[in-house]
Amino acid sequence: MEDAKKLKRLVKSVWVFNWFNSCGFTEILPVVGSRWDMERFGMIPVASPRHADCLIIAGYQTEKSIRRAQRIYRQMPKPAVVIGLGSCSMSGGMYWDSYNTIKRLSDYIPVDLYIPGCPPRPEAILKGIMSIFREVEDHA
Amino acid sequence: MMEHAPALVIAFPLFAAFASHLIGRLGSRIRDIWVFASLLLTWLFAVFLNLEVMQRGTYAYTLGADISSLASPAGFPVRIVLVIDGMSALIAFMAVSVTLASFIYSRRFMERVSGGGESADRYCSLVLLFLAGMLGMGLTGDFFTLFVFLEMTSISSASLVAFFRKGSSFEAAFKYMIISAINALFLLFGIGMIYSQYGLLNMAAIANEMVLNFSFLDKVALSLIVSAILLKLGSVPVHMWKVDVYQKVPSSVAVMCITSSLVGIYVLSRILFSVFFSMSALTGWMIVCLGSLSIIVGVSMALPQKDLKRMIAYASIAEIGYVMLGIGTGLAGMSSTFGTVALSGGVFHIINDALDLGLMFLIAGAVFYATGKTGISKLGGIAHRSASLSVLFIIGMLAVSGIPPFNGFVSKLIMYESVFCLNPVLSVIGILGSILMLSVFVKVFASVFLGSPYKGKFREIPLSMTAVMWIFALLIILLGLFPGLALDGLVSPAVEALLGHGIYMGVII
Amino acid sequence: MHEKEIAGKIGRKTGMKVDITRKRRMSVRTDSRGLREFCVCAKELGFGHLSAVSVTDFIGEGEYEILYFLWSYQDGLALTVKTRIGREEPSIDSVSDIWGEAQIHERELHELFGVEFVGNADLSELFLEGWNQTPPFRKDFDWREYVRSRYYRNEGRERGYFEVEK
Amino acid sequence: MIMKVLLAMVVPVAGILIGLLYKGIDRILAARMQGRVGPPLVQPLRDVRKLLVKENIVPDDAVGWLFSSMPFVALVSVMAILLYLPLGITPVLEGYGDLILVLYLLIIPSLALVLGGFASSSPYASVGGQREMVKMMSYEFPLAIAVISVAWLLYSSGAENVFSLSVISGTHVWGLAGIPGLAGLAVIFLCMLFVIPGELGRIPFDVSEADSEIAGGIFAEYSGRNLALFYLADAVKAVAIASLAVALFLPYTVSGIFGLGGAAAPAADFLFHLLKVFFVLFVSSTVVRVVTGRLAISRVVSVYWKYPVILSFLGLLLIMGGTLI
Amino acid sequence: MISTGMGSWSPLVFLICVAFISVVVQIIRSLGEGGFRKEEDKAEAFFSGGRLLIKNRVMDVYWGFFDAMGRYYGWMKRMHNGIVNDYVYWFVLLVTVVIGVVILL
Repeated sequence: MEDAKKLKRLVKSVWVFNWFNSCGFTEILPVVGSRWDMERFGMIPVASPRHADCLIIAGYQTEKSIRRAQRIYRQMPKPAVVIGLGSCSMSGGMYWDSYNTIKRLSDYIPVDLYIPGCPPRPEAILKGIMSIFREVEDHA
Repeated sequence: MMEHAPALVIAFPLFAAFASHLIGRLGSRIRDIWVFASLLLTWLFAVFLNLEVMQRGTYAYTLGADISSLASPAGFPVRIVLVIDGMSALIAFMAVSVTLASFIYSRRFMERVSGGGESADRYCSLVLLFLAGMLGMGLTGDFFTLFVFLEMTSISSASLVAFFRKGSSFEAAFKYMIISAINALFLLFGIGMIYSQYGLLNMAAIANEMVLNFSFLDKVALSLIVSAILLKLGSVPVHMWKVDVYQKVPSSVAVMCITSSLVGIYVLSRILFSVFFSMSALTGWMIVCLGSLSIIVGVSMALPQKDLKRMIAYASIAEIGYVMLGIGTGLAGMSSTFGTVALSGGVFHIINDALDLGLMFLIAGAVFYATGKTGISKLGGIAHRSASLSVLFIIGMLAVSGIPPFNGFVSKLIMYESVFCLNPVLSVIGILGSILMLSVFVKVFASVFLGSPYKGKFREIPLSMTAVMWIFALLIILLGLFPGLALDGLVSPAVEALLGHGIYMGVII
Repeated sequence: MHEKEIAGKIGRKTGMKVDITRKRRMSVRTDSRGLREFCVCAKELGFGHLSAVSVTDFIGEGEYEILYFLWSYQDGLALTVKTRIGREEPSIDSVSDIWGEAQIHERELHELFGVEFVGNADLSELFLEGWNQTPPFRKDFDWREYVRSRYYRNEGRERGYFEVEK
Repeated sequence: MIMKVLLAMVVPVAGILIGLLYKGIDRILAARMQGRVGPPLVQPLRDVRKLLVKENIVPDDAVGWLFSSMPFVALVSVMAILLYLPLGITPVLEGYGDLILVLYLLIIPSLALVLGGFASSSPYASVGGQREMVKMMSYEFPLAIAVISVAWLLYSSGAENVFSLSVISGTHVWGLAGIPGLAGLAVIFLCMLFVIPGELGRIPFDVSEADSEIAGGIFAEYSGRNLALFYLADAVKAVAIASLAVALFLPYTVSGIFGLGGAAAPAADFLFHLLKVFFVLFVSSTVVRVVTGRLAISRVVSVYWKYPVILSFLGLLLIMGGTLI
Repeated sequence: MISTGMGSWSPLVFLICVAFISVVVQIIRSLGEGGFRKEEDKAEAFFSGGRLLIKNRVMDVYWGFFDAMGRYYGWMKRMHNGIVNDYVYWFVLLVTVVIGVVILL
């Protein structure tokens, strides 16, 4: 079953694994909460990368934590999607000149989608995820 | 030759036991063949006994009388009389087959563990003595030979407990000796009281006398004998010695110890059903209460154990509790329909229990053979090294805890639905007991077999041991799928034999 | 008034001059060799809690100043113990056996300042996995240069983004 | 006979679909209670289809054959239970199995879960497996008392063949033993409802798949196809345990009232049975799931062995008393 | 097929149904993706990104149960202390109970 057809099924029920160790966590909570409710799109937060389809890397990553994040990404069953949340994953954000944080997430993990913002509002997160849905629909 | 089968079944293992020491001088191969041949012959005798009983029903065999069926030449029986009926033939058959299987299993097991030669001779003769004692207890018709054979089993199994000549196994054997001494003492007290009153030793004759005058002294004698046998069985208040003994005894002998407890249950039911049947309602309730206590204590104490064999020993106490539940209800509801159903459940559970826990002990022995350890915390990940052991363990685990397709479920189903009529709480205890039993063995399976691969030296398990284990497993599956065979063939004649105390007395008088 | 009484008590016991910086704050200056012995006496006098251990890098005088912030529950007083050690091979006796919580503080200072705490159970790396440069919190560590070479130069990013005139 | 064979083929598969339907309704209602919109009704089906597409990872240290066979065993045994249960109509395998068999068959899926978890060599899974085993030990006690006391009520009121499920679902249990019997039965029905979330591993008792504490618990290492089978097994198990509770305590049929005959009667009964199962599941697992938080494992044991056991023994005594008068 | 007056149980019918259902489940199972593409440490046990230093061993099993049943197990440990003369005291207790029950009732 080639990838596009798989992604079409994947999009209907995306199980999210959050790898957040900074501001990202405070932004993911309202998305799971009642007001923005990501479960209407079939997305539920899961606890183990084995169940996950979408890995959300939220916030800055230090040298130590990016190695764990890489292992987590490798342990996820493919086809999987990686979302870099916030400007810290895009360009290091306010830690742009820190000796310990990495500056761009895609140097370490293949990232499918960046959501700008420091931290990004829940609407931005939902809009970003919707764009994945639309992109998959257009391809199929 | 064949009509002397009952006597030969007991005499032959005795002779083989002493002969095997002599033949051992010639060479261990020859001694193995000799012991195997004698066991096979006894097995054939036992099978013949069963066929004979199926054909002729209950019959007696007096030792030393010119016409074997002449039970009582001068009014009351002087000689030793062996009474063979459905139940005793079944027990004899079971004892011999388990001993045969455990002997085949123990050939390679003993070589690695105790290094052949002189000690192997001792092992063989002790095992044969143990078998002769069990058969004697199973077939006798009078109290005193019962006492003699009980002594024989105690002494031979005590020396088997001390077989490994290590400090702790001496301590366990010493405890066992004290327990069997007390057991023999109280049993002899009871028999002496009865003998002083009736001047008789033959069970059926005593039962016949007792129907008329049942005095206070008989009640005391009954309670002494019953508590002595309960001690031999290891029901709840007096079960602790069994755990220490089963931990130290070599695994192949542990299977025989389970069978000796089941022979003890046979003796208990023989006495309560055929001799003191007038007190059956009272003793039935007592056995039921002790049985349910055994289930609760046995299973709940098996959970926190750290040693594999101790855990299976506690599980065997719980299984004895199940059998006592079945037989006690059979006693309490002797006249009603649910009584007979419960009794058939209990007797069928004797067979299942011997198979399931026997398989468990054999697997524990195989694990000890392969890794040299029985502590649960030191073992782990053996499933990676031998898949057949883990499949065997799964079958044994599901069978012991009574999960549907296997034989444990059939006997437990029969028991729950009949014990239920006596008192619903007993079925509740039974169901709870089986779920706790399942979690005991899941704990063993998880910590010994699963987890990351076992690092230590893992010696390959020889074919003879795996073959015996697989025979046990196939029997378990067979009994599970076709319970009708065992129920009609073996269990119902045994149940009729136990309930029909009239026939039992008629044979002798 | 309350502080003077305690300061006097410490002075008598340890012979160190204790000056009271402000209400309920006291500080003592000892040399690195007498530190452990002073800490033991301080603990006996009720300073059972060590809130933090920190290091200040006086690059001009070529010395590290190590500060131990103690707190006494009985008297509700804070005491700061200051010592000075050389900057080149900084090493001092560990106080982790007096106050258990000192172990993790000392481990962090070892990683960030390179101070060798003799007697600490575990000084392995804490936040910076695989760090082979000079300890980052030292003043002579040029972190801008490190960041430029580590993250920005080799990918040929647009020059102006990181240039900051000195 | 042909009808029976046909039903034997249809019922297990229907069980899966009904189970997924209930899971969907359950998630929507739980969301609406939290003021959320909640997923579409077919979301569980979508989840299963997605899981089937994903890779099926088997960890290195795991015992491969056990790890992959346990989901299979779990789903097969749960679907087998449906054949023995009276889903409105008489059970498909009417004379071939009884109440004790169903009680023991309910153990196999949790046992398969535990063995699968232990076989997967992950520390989270072995902690989850132990917790699941302890939870099983604790909820089995009140469940056994409830089941046995209903059978005792039938036995003492003179019914024949008491343990067979068609007899149990045939008799109207509530009025049999007078007022004390009614009170006792109500208490026992309460305990049964209290056992259902434990059996299904719903929120107050999801100690073995606790997401926040042990990262997915038993399912930590399962992915793709194996996880889909466990997902289906959990869905069908909800239907099985709920229809057991309905068979024991709510055996009323609708076809009598509407006077339907012929083919319509079993269909109406089946639909009414689904309604009752939905009611039981809603009361016992959805509401409880939204309202309470997770219990610590030692609390689970004391919660199940203190209150429900005393209550159900009290219920049993009341029933015994009721039948004597 | 055995029936115990109260209920009945037939293992063969059970096996036939289980066999049939396992065919159905195998069909469902075959719809799914069987294997996975091996990668560097994809099949390593998931330990929140870290490497499992001590290999997974099942220890201190059923802690919850023993913690909840603490009093019962304390009493049980005292009872099973392994001293022979305590076994004999238990036996004497058993004899008195049995004699009491048999004679009084």
